[in-house]
Amino acid sequence: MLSAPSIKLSALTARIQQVMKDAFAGQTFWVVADVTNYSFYQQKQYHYFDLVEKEANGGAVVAKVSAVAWGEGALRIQAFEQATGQVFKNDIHVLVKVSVSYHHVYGLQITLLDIDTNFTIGLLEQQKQAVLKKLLEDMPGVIQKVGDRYETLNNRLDLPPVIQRIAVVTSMNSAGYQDFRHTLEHNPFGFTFDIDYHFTVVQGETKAELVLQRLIDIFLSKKPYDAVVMIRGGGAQTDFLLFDTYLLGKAVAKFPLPVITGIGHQKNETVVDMMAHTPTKTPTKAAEFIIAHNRKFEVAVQTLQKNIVVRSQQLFHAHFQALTTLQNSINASAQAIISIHKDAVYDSKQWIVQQSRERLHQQKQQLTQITHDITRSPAQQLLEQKHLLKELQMNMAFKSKTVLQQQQLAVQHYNTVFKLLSPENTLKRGFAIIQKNDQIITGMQQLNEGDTIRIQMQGGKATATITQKQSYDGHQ
Amino acid sequence: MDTNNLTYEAAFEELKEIEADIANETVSVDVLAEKVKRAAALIQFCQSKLRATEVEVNNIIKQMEKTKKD
Amino acid sequence: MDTNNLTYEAAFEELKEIEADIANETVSVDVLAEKVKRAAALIQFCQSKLRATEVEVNNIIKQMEKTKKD
Amino acid sequence: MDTNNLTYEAAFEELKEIEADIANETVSVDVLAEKVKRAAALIQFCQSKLRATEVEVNNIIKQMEKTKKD
Amino acid sequence: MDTNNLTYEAAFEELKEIEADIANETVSVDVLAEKVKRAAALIQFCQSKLRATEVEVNNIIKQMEKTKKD
Amino acid sequence: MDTNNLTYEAAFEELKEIEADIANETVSVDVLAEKVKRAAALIQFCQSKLRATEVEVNNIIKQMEKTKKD
Amino acid sequence: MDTNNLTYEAAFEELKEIEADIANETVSVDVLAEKVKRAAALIQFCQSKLRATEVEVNNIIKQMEKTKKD
Repeated sequence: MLSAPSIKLSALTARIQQVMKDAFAGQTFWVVADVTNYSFYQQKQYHYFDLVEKEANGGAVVAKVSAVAWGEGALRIQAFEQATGQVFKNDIHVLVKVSVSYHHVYGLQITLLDIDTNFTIGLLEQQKQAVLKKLLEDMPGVIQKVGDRYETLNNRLDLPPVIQRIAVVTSMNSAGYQDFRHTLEHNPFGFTFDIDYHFTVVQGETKAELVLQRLIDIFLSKKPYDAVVMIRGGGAQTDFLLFDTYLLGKAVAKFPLPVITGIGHQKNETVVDMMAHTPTKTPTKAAEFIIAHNRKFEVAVQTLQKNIVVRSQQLFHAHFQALTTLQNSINASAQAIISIHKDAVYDSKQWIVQQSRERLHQQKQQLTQITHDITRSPAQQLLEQKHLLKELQMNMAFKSKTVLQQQQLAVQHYNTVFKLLSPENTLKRGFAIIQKNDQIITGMQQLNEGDTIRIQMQGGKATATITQKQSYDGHQ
Repeated sequence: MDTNNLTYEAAFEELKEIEADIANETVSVDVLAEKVKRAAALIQFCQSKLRATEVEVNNIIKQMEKTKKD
Repeated sequence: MDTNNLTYEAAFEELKEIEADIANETVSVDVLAEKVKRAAALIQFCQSKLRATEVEVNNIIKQMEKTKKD
Repeated sequence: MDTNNLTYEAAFEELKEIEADIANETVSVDVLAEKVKRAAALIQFCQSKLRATEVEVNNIIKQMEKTKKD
Repeated sequence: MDTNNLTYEAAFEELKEIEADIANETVSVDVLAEKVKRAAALIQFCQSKLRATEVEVNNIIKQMEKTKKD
Repeated sequence: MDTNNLTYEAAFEELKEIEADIANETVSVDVLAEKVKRAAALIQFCQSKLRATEVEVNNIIKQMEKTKKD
Repeated sequence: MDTNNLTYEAAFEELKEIEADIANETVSVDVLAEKVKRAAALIQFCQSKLRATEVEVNNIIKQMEKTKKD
C-alpha cells in the first residue's frame, strides 16, 4: 500500500476558501428559492434555513443550499415580515439577495443580505385575488362584486339599532382583545354590553379551521347576538394570512349575524374584511364603532324627543292661533251679516219710500192727463158739430136756390117754345091758313078746281075760288 | 082756364106733354091754338108757384141766418 | 114744426137726408119750401142743443178746474 | 152722481173708458154732457183718494224717518 | 199691524214682496197706503231685531275678548 | 250652553261649521246671536282644554328632561 | 299599549309614528297628552335599556306597564 503524498485538511480548506474567495468575493446574487428547515434563535437573532429549488411539477428537489441570516439580514427579515404580513418560515417562496463564502469549519455558507418584499407581496396579492375569484365563482348567490366593493350576504344584513349583545372571536391573551374590552367597558355614555368571548388562536394560516369552529359555535349557540366581532390579537407577530383564506372568507360572507372586524391590518384589507359587514382597522376602532352606533341611536331618540317637544308646542300654538282665527272670523262675519242686513233693510225702506211716492206722482200725472183730455175733447167736438151744421145750412140754401133757378129756366123754355108755336105768330110771319068748308086744308089733294076756299091771314080773312091746280112732289 | 088744385109738378108734366104733342105734329091747327093757350096758362101757373116758393125759401134762409147771428 | 122728443143725433140724421134730397134734386118744388122750413127748424134745434151742451160742459169743466185749484 | 163704493182702480178704469170714447168721438152730443159730468165726478173722486193716500203715505214715511234717527 | 210671532226672516221676505209689488205696479192706489204702513211696521220690526241682535252679539264678543285677555 | 261630554275635536268641528255657516251668510239673523253665543262657549271650552293639555304636556316634558339629567 | 317584548326597533318606530302624528297635526288635542306621555315612556325605556343590565331592563318594562295602567 503506497503512501500518497498528503496535505493538511486546513491546507485543503484554505485552497477551497481561496478558490471560493477568488470566485465569489465581493459579489452578491438575487436568488429565487423556497425556504425549508427553518429555525430561528431569538436571542441571537439568527435565522438558519435551507434554500431549495423544486421541479415545476412540484416533486423533486433540483438544488439545495443552507443559508443563514443574521445582523443586517435578520433586520431585513423583520422589516419584510412587517411589510408583507408574511412570517418568514418554511415553504415560502422568496427573492433573496445572498453572498457566497466558505468557512473552514462550517463549509459553504450562503448569507441572506436582503429579501425583496415586493416579490412576496405580489405573490400574496395573487393568492388573495385567486381566493376572491374563487369566492365569487363558488357563491354567486352570496357574493357579488359591485364596482370595487364586494356585496355579501353579511354586509347586506341590517345592523340592529343598538348593538348590545356581542360575540367576540379573539385570542385570549392578545393586546387587541384587551383594547377592545377596555374601550367598550369604559365608554363615556355609560352604555352596557353583554359580551361572550370565543377564544381561539388567531395566528397562522393553518388555524383558519379553529376560527371557523368558533363561528360555528356562535351560530349553534342560538343566542340573540346583535353582532359578531372578529379581532386579531396584534402583538409582535404579524400574520394576517389567516384572514385571506377562502375558508374564512366564505364563512364570514355567509354568516347570518353582522360581522364587525378589527384585524389590525395597516395596509390593505383582508378577504375577511371584504366579506364582513363592517371592517375596522383595529379592535379599538371596532369597539368605538359599536359605541358610536349605539350613540347614534340614542341621539336619534333624543332628536325624536326634541321634535316631539317642539312639535307639540307648535301644535298648541297652531291650535291657539286657529281658535283665535275662528273667533275673529266668526265675530267679523256676524257683524258683517248684521251690517248687510241693516243696509238691506235701510235700502228696502228707501226704495219703498221712493217707489210709493213715485207711484202716487205717476197716478197724479195720469189723472191730470186724463182730465186734460176729457176737458179739451168735448169743446172740440161741439165746435166740429157747429161747423157741420153751418155747412149743412149753407149747402141747403145754395141747393134750394139752384133748384128754383133751374125750374125757372125750364119754365122759361116752355114759354118761349109755345109763344113761337102759336098760330098768331105764324100768320105774322106771312103764312096763311086755307080752309074749305071750315076744314083746314093741309094738302093739294084736298082741293079741286072750282072749290071755294077761305084764306085767313094776319089782319083778316078773304074768300077765293080755285082756278088752277098743279101738283108737285115737293122736290121743287 | 082752370089751374086750381094743380101742383107745380103736374103743371110741368102737362107742359112737357104739350111740347111733345106739338113736336109730333099730331096737333091740328084747330087745337094748336087751344094747346098753346093751355101752355100759356100752365107756364104762368108754374112761374107764379116758383116765385112764391123762392120768396118763401129766401125768407126761411134769411130767418135762419138772422137767427144764427143772434 | 115739431122738434119735441127729438135727439140731436136724429135731428142731424134728418138734416143730412134733407140735404141729400135737395142736392139730388129729388125734392119737388111743391115741397121744397116745406123741406127747407123743416131743415131750418132742425138746424135751430141742433144749434140750441149744441149751445146748451157747450154751456153745460163748460160749467162742469170750470167747476173741475175750480176744484182742482182748491 | 154716485161714487160710493167705488175703488180708485175702478174709477180710473171708467175714466180711461170715457176718455177713449170721447177721443174716438163715439159719444153723441146727447150724452156728452152727461159723460163729462161723470168724468168730473170720477176725477174728483180719484183726486181725493190720491190726496188722502198721499197724506197717509207721507205720514207713514215721516214716522219711519223719525224712527231711523233714534 | 201685527208683528208678533214674526221672524226676521219672514219679515224680510214680506218686505221684499211688498217691494216687488210696488215695483211691478200691482199695488193699486187703493191698498198702497196699507202696504206702505205694513212695510213701515216690518222695517221697524227688522231694525229692532237687528239692533237687539247687534247688541247681543257685541256683548258676547266683548265678553270673549275680556276672557281672552284674562 | 252645554259643553259637557264634548271632545276638543267635536268642539272644533262644530266651531268650523259655525264659521262656515256665518261666512256663507246662511245663518239667519233670527239665530245669529244664538250661533255666536254657541261659538263663544265652544271657543272658551277649546281654549280651556288646550291650556289644560298644554300644562299636562309641559309637565311630562319637564319630567323627561329631569330624568335625563339624573 | 303593550311594552312586553318591547325592542329598540319597536320603541323607535312608535316614537317616529308619534312624532309624525304630532307633526302632521293628525293627533287630536284630546289624545295629545296621552301621546306625549307614551313618547316619554318610550324614550325613557330606550335610554335606560342602553345603560341597564338585563335584570334592570325587565324592571323598567314592569314599571312602564304599571304607570300605563294608572
